[in-house]
Order: sequence, then C-alpha cells, then structure tokens
Amino acid sequence: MFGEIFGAWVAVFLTFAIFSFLYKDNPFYKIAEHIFVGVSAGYWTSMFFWTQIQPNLFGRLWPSAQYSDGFWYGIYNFFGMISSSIFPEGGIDKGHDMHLTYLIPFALGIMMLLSLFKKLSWFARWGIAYTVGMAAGLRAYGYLNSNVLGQIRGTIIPLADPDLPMFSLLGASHFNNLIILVGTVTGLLYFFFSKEHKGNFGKVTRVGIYFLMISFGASFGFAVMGRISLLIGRFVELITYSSAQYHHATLWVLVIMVGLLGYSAYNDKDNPETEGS
Amino acid sequence: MNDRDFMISVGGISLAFLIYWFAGHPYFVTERLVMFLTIMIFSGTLMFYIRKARRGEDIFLRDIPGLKAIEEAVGRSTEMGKPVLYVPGIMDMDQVETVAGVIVLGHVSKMTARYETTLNVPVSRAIVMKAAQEACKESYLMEGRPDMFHDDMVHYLTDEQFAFAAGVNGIMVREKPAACLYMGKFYAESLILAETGNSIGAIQIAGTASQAQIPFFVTACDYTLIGEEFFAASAYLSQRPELIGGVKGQDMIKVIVIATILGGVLLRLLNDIGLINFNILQFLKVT
Amino acid sequence: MKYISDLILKMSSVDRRWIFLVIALSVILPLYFPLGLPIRPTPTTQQVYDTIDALPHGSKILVSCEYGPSTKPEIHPMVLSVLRHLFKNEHKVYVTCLWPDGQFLASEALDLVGRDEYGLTYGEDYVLLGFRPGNEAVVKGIVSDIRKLYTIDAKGTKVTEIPMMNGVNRFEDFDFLFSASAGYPGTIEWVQYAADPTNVPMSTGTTSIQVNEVMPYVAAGQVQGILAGMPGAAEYEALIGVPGIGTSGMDAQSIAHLVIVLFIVLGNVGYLIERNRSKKY
Amino acid sequence: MLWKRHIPILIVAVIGSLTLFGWFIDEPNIKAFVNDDATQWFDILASFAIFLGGFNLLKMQLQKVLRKKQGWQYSLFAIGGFILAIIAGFFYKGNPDVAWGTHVTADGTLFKWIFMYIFAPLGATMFALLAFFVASASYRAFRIRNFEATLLLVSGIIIMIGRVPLGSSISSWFILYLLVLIGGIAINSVFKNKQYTAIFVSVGIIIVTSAGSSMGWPLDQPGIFYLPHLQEWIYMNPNVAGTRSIMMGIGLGIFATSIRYILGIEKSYIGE
Repeated sequence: MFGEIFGAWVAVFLTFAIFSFLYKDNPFYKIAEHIFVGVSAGYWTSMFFWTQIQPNLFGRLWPSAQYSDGFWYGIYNFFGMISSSIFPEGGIDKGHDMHLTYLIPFALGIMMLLSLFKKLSWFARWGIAYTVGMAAGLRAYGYLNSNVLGQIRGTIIPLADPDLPMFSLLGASHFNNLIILVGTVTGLLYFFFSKEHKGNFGKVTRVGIYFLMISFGASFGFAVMGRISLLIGRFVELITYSSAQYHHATLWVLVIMVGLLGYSAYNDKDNPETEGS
Repeated sequence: MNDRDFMISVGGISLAFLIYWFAGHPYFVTERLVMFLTIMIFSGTLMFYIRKARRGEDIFLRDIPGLKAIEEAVGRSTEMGKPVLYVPGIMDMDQVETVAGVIVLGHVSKMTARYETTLNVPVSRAIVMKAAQEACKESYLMEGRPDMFHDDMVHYLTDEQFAFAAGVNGIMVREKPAACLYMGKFYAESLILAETGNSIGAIQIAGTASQAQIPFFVTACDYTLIGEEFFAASAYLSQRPELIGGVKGQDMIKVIVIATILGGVLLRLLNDIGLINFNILQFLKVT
Repeated sequence: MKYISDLILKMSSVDRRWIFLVIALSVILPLYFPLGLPIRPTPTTQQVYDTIDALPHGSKILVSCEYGPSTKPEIHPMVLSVLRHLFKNEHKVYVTCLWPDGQFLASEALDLVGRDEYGLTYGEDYVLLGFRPGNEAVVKGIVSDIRKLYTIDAKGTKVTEIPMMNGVNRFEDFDFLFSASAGYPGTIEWVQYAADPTNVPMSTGTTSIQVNEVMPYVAAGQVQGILAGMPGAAEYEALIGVPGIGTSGMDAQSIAHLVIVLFIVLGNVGYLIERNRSKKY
Repeated sequence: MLWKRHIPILIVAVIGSLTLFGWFIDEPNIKAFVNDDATQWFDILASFAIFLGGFNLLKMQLQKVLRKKQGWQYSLFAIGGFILAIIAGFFYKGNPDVAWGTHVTADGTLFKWIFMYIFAPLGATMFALLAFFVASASYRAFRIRNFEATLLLVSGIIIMIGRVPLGSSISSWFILYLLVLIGGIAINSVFKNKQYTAIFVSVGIIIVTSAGSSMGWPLDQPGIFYLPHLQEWIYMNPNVAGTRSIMMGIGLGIFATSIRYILGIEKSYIGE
C-alpha cells in the first residue's frame, strides 16, 4: 500500500545519502544527517515520556488500583482535564501500586527543567548529584563483583587436574591455563602507575603489552566480521527495494544521486575553491 | 606506616564488625560477606594512601603519553586557529566513565581558556549537557576568562547513538578541528568518529573503559588511555595529592589481587591433592 | 623489479575511497553470484546447540531480545534459528525485550516461526511479554517477581489470563535463558543479575564486537556457549539444517575478509619497500 | 554555597553509600531501592532532562536559521524532523484504536512508520559505514612498525580468516609453505646472503613436502597450522588473558573512582 512504497523510497534515499559521505561531505549527507538528528531527538523524547514518565512516574503516583475521591486524586482529575490521553479517567493502570516516594524523582525532574533559566542553572546539580551517587554505588558493586571477583575466580587455574592434557589446541590444558595465568598477571602489572617500567619490572610489563596487543588484534579481527555483515544487511534491503513492487526505488535513486554528485564534481573541477557549502 | 589514627579507626571498625557478626549479624546478607570484606579492604587501602599523600608524602607516577599529549594538542589547535572537539562519550551520568569524562573536560577547558582556543563539546545526553556546562563555566571562571565562556560551547545533539555519530561527523568535516578528544563510554560509533577524525588530519586522543572499543581507538587514534589509565587521568591532570594517593592505592589493590590469584592457585593445588579441604573457588563465590 | 616495487608503493598509499569501492563490490557480487562455501560449526556454537538440545522435553525457555534495527542483520537470523530449534523440541517460549525496538523485531520473529512455520497458538506455546524500560532493573525485577513487572503482555492481555504463564512467578521458574544481545543492557546484565545469582543455565548470541566482552564469562562457565555474530548464526542454521540470511551472507563475508587481508598485506609490503628505500638514501 | 555545593555533595555521599552498602542489608525497602527504584528514579530524571536537550537542539538550529549561518538550510530539516517526531509522539497516532502510550511500540501508527522507514534505515546505514571504516583503519594501522604492532596484525589476520568458511578450506600445509617463504624473506633481509636464503627455503620445502606426503596431506593436521583451530586457541587463551587483565583494571578503576566520588574526595563535576 502507499505508506510502504513511499516509505521504501524514503528509506532508499536516506540510505544512499548516508553512504555518499564515503565519497565526501555533500548536500545529500547533510540532509540525511540533520533529519536523523532531528527525528531521533524527537523520537527519544516521545519514547521516554510514554515509557517512563507516564507509566512509571504518574502510574505510581496515581495508580488506578487505589483510585479514590480524595484530595490527591482531585489533583489528578485536574490534570485529566488538561490532557485526558496522559491522565486517563480513573487513574493510570500500569500494574503499579502507590509509591509517594516517587515524588522525589518528580521533584528532581522539575528542578532539572527549571535549570533552563540562567538564575536557576544550579538546580540541575541536585539531579546530577543523585545520578552520580547512584552510579557510584551500583557500578562499584557490579564491576567489582563480575569484573574483579568473577575474573579472579576464572584465573585460579587447576595445576593438579589429572585428566587435563599437557597441551591441546582446543579445550583446556595445563599449557593453556599457564598462558592465561601469566597473561592476566603480566597484563595487570602493565597498569601499574606508581613504578617506572624499567629493568626486570619493565620486562614483565612488556610481556603484558604483548598479551594486550594480541587481545586487541583478536577483537579487531572479530569486529571486522560483524561490520561486514551489517553492510550485507543494508545491501539485502536495497536489493529488496529494487524490485518492481517498489517501482525500482533503489535504481532510480542511485542513478539520480550519482548523476547529481557527478555533475557537481564536474563543476567543482573548474573552480576548486568553492567547497560544497 | 605511622598513620596512628587511621590504624585506630581500622581497628575500631573491625572490632565493631566482629561484635556485630558474633551478635548474630541481623539484617546482613551473609552470602555476600566476601564482597563486603573486599569492599572494606579495598576502600581501606585507598583511604590509607590518600591520607599518606595528603600528609605530603611524595608519590612517583610513571608517564602516560596520552595525557601529556592533551596539552600539546590544545596548543597545536591554537597555533592553527582551529577549534578543539571534545566528545564526553555517548552514555549518561549514570555511567562512571561519563562522570570521569566530564571531569577531564573540566581540565581541558582550563587549557582552552588559557590558550584562548575555541572549544566544541557535542553531547548525547541532556544531563551530561548540564554537567559539562557547569564544569566548563567553572574552569573558565577559575582561569579568569568568564568572558570567553558561552553556553552553546556545550550543545546537545540527540540521544540516538548513530544520529549522534552522524552529527559529530558533520561537525568534524565542516569545522575541521585540529584536535579531537574522545573521553567517556563509547560503543560501536567509536570507529566512525576516529576514522573521520583521521581523514581531516586531526590529533586524536581517546580515553575509555569500554572494553570492546579500546582496540579501535588503539588502531585509529594517536594516543589511547586504556581502561584504568583513563580513570587515573584526573589525578595526573590535577596533580592534587589525594587523587595521586588514590592512584597509588589502586596499585596496592592490584598487588592484593595478584597475590589472591597466585595464593588461590596454590590453595587450589593443595585442595586438589587433598592436603587441605578449603575450596577457594567456593569462597570467592560470585553472587 | 623496480617497476613492480613502484607499482606496489603507489598502491600501498592509495586513497581510501578505492578501498571503499572494492569492499562494496566484494560484498554485492557474492550476493548475486553465491559460491556456497562449506560452513563448519565452531565449538562455542556447538556448545549452544548441545545445551539447547539437551533440555528436557517441554521446558520453559526465556528468550530475551536486546537488539535494534541496526544490529538486526547479525542477531535476527540467530533468533529465528533458536526459535526453530526450541519449537522443534516442543518447548514453551517466553519472550521479553530490554530494548524498545526489540519488541518490533521479536514479534516479527514469533509471527514468522511460531505462527506461520510451526502453526503454534499464541498464549499456549509462546508468549511475547514485550519491552519494559529500566535496563538492569528489568532483569532484577524478573529475577525477584516477574508478575510485578509484567502485569500485561505485549498485546495488552492480563498475564493471569495467559494459560502458559501459570507457575511462572520468578526467573528460577524458567529452565533456560537465551539472550540475543547487541550491547547494553544485554548479556552481561543477564549474567550479573540473573544467571549467576540463580544458577539458571543461559546461552547467548551477540554481535561480533560484543563477543570479546562476553568470552571471559563463557570461559569461566557462567554462560553456556555463544553464537558469535553472523558466522555464529550461519553455523547454527547449518546445525539445525535450515539455511537463512546468515548462510547467504557468509560468502560475501569470506570474500570481504580476504580483500581486507590483501589490502593489509599490500600496505605492509609497500611499508617495507618505503622503509628500505629511506634507509638507502 | 550550602544549596549549590554542600547539599549536592551530601546527596552523592548518601545515595552512593545507600546503593553501595544496600547490597548487604537484608531489609525490604532498601533491597527494593537498590534492586529497582534507584535506576527507575534515574530513568525518570533522564526522561525529564531530555526535554532540556530537545530545547537546546531547537535553540541551536533556530539560531543558525535566523542568523543565516553557513548551512542554515539544513537546520530546517533538523527542526522539521524533530517536529514530525513530536507530532507522531504526542499529537497524531495515525491508528485510532491504539491507546496513547502503547502507540510508541504498537503496529500501524505514524510513530512506527517513522521508526521503520526513517529511524531504522538511517541507524542501520550509519552502522554499516563501519564495514568501510574497519577496512580503511586496518589497512592504515596494521603495519609492521614494531613487535607489538606485528602481534596486533598477526592475531587480527588469523582471527579474521580463521573464523569465516574460507579459512576452514585453507589446508595447514599451505600455511606451512607460506611460513617457509616468510622465513626465507626474513633471513634474506637479516643476513643479506642469497645462498643462506636459497638453502633455508629449499630445505624447508623438502621437509614440509616429505612430512605432508607421509601423512597423506590431511586438511586440518598439524592442527596448530589449521587456521580455524589456531584462531580458536588464540581466542580462548592469550586473548582471554589480555581481556581479563583489562577487565580487572577497569573493575578496579571504576571501584576506586566511585569510592572517590562517594567520599567527596573528587567533586569537580559539581565545581571546585
């Protein structure tokens, strides 16, 4: 139907416009870039409101489960008059029960909005302070738990395990375990700050850097695979949109865009200083 | 080791905990005891060396090339009359790397104030925008150049990862900054920024603890602060004694970690051959 | 000899846009003219297959979708293959999403495999609980009390009215978790806050780039195997015998990789020639 | 000063200690806060803040248009795109029988159309740019400058080729012959003596050929030269060791940094 075909043409144009950046910065890319920034900012503003503020905040301050005619729900009904889509009749039914402690994030949120005015700019600091405090506590525990304790456990290797072969290419073996132990310890020592990396200590940290470099090479090699498959995904979609069902969108847009870019490159050759505005 | 009151307070806390423990430790989540002890020991080590540094003890810190290059990069931008681009990651202040990125921005904006270089800070989250604006305003004030600071220096683009990358690409190829600094938490867009930065010939310095992105920054940027080096940046740049003491404390914690690993291997060996029946792996159970 | 080294020297410092053109061709051409190279499963993919195949008949499986449109080419083929494997072994599949746009893709996958291919009924054989905001808080919520978090499913029907939800109150009521993850929140949050504390076995499928972050957890036994990027998807498609997007992409992947390696070799040969020449002068 | 500095630092200390030590306190309210509410509060706060972000974006783009700065025409697209998304989010659902709130994740709405045909293709294509940038970055960066860079290069190539079907078709004997040639080049550039090189290469080829024919040229034997197995070994051992040391470094770094914030030792993000 029309929405799908028109959508296909829009998607094809935007796809080629982004790819044109590989050639050079040009008007097509600028259009796609600005559309993407504008649409995505609006997209997330709407998404956050309808998945956070309305269900999680208002849903906990005025849940439908405890709807009553008291003063508290009087305020709710007043809001309901302003916008019934945000504050539907009879409270918000998102399966929450009432948590008045959620007035705290509500207040911090209002303060954040008020920090727009220059005089009240420091209002934002309370919200920032809450965020940093929460981040410090949660991440400290989470990372210490999984990144440090979890990996210490993984590095405590069995030296006397009878059914482990001395060396094996695949699966565990004593040699492989020693490689992991030595690599982890020397790698950690590379991150030593309060000691000059010279003499024997320097040799040990050099071994550490070798392990780090192998690890960087490995994850880079791994990533190449992932990136190529994403490009495959884009071309598969472009091939789909080049079919008759979509009026050969891909072919038309490609020809027009290459033509225009070729023409402007031809003009630029005569007066090179007019860099595309 | 002559920090008497520190030793007294450690003794006091340990005693209090022992009493609480043997009094039945109400409300305590017992299976997380190891994590609790780890946090107390590590925090104690940090505090000990921070106090030591505050008392004026001289602590040596090895060079981190990436951090020395920051001042050179700002200087180079000034000579070429081009802006400095600073990206504090794409995540929000609920990530410790983003907070560290904003703190490093505070130091960099002191440099740009001193050298009178234009600073461009595109951000991907609104709370980061507010925090970065406060940090820059403070730095320009402390360098006596409040006139040079204007709010639009720090500007919001979008929360969306790749729209942000597209927008920053646009800034790079049009304003052609001489130095690009990436300090914070990054995901796949890291290589898009680094490759575009390379194509305009900018000096690029990256600092992140995003494990998966370190290889890309290492290959595509001139300097990279790898994981822990990034967190030590604020100590190096501020040269404040208590922060340098904290870095020394971190080193000592690494010694404890390595000792635990090697000790653990030994204990496991003894346990496997039956000399002792204490299973270190069970003890370090992750919950 | 001098002519050749000059040619290599010129090619070793080529404008990067030629590289881009060659990469584009090396990906497009195999899509039109497939080579059909053999696909041999790696041990980590085999481990996922064996773990799922060993699950007792009619188990309750939680599949969680944490990916978006930009990572769909790598992750979606995995989800389709794992769903085919689970439905072939007649398991009950519950789907949650930690990413908002994951819900669009999850419903697309369930409709294609659950409804069209296996003719199963929604609410009895599979259910889409859908997206809840809150990142790791959602994982913790599922671990402590899933019914507090999911009072309704993605279609708005009350959880109490869904037959297959009976007896499902907490994460421990599931027999297995498969996390299809492209970043944060994703596999690591499932390991930290769900699999580790409850010992419910889990496997995962991730984008290639996230494999490196998750591999230590696989090596430490916290995760039972991993499907690594599109090759992992292609290998799993080969294991269950149903070729899909993963398989068709593998030829293009092999060629593109070969081209990149050739560029690297070229660049290094040029670099060595340049260094030798600069030593001479 | 009290409101602007001391109270924020107090908030960080209180909330930080609560979320750090809350993990050890077996009390329902604290457990609920640490497990659930703490992050939910933040998500709500961030959802308010994003309106500030949207406002800042609009202000910057409008300024560009009004002052006719260079490239102001493109700012119209940014403003138009933002307004379109806000209309789809708050004013026009496009599918009347979908309730407000579920329209951001339901089918048939204008919001989903924007997601399917503008948001998703742009995101996927920007991501796909990496396929090109990964190629140009590895072409430029994988150079044998020193021993470390060579390790980076060799492990990268082995993983790249070893993990794709093509790699599993390359016989380990082919790799052995390749190593003999590379060994020859290395010896040639070190000793600069054609005779040594000729001897090394010919002896190498003889050894490999005789070993190969005696074992019947098996594709994946000796395993250490069969790329898929070699890449698995590199990936499961030296790579895990390197990754683990960085992970631990990051874990300790984040822990120490968080303690500095909670104890108020570092507060420059709130201003000196």
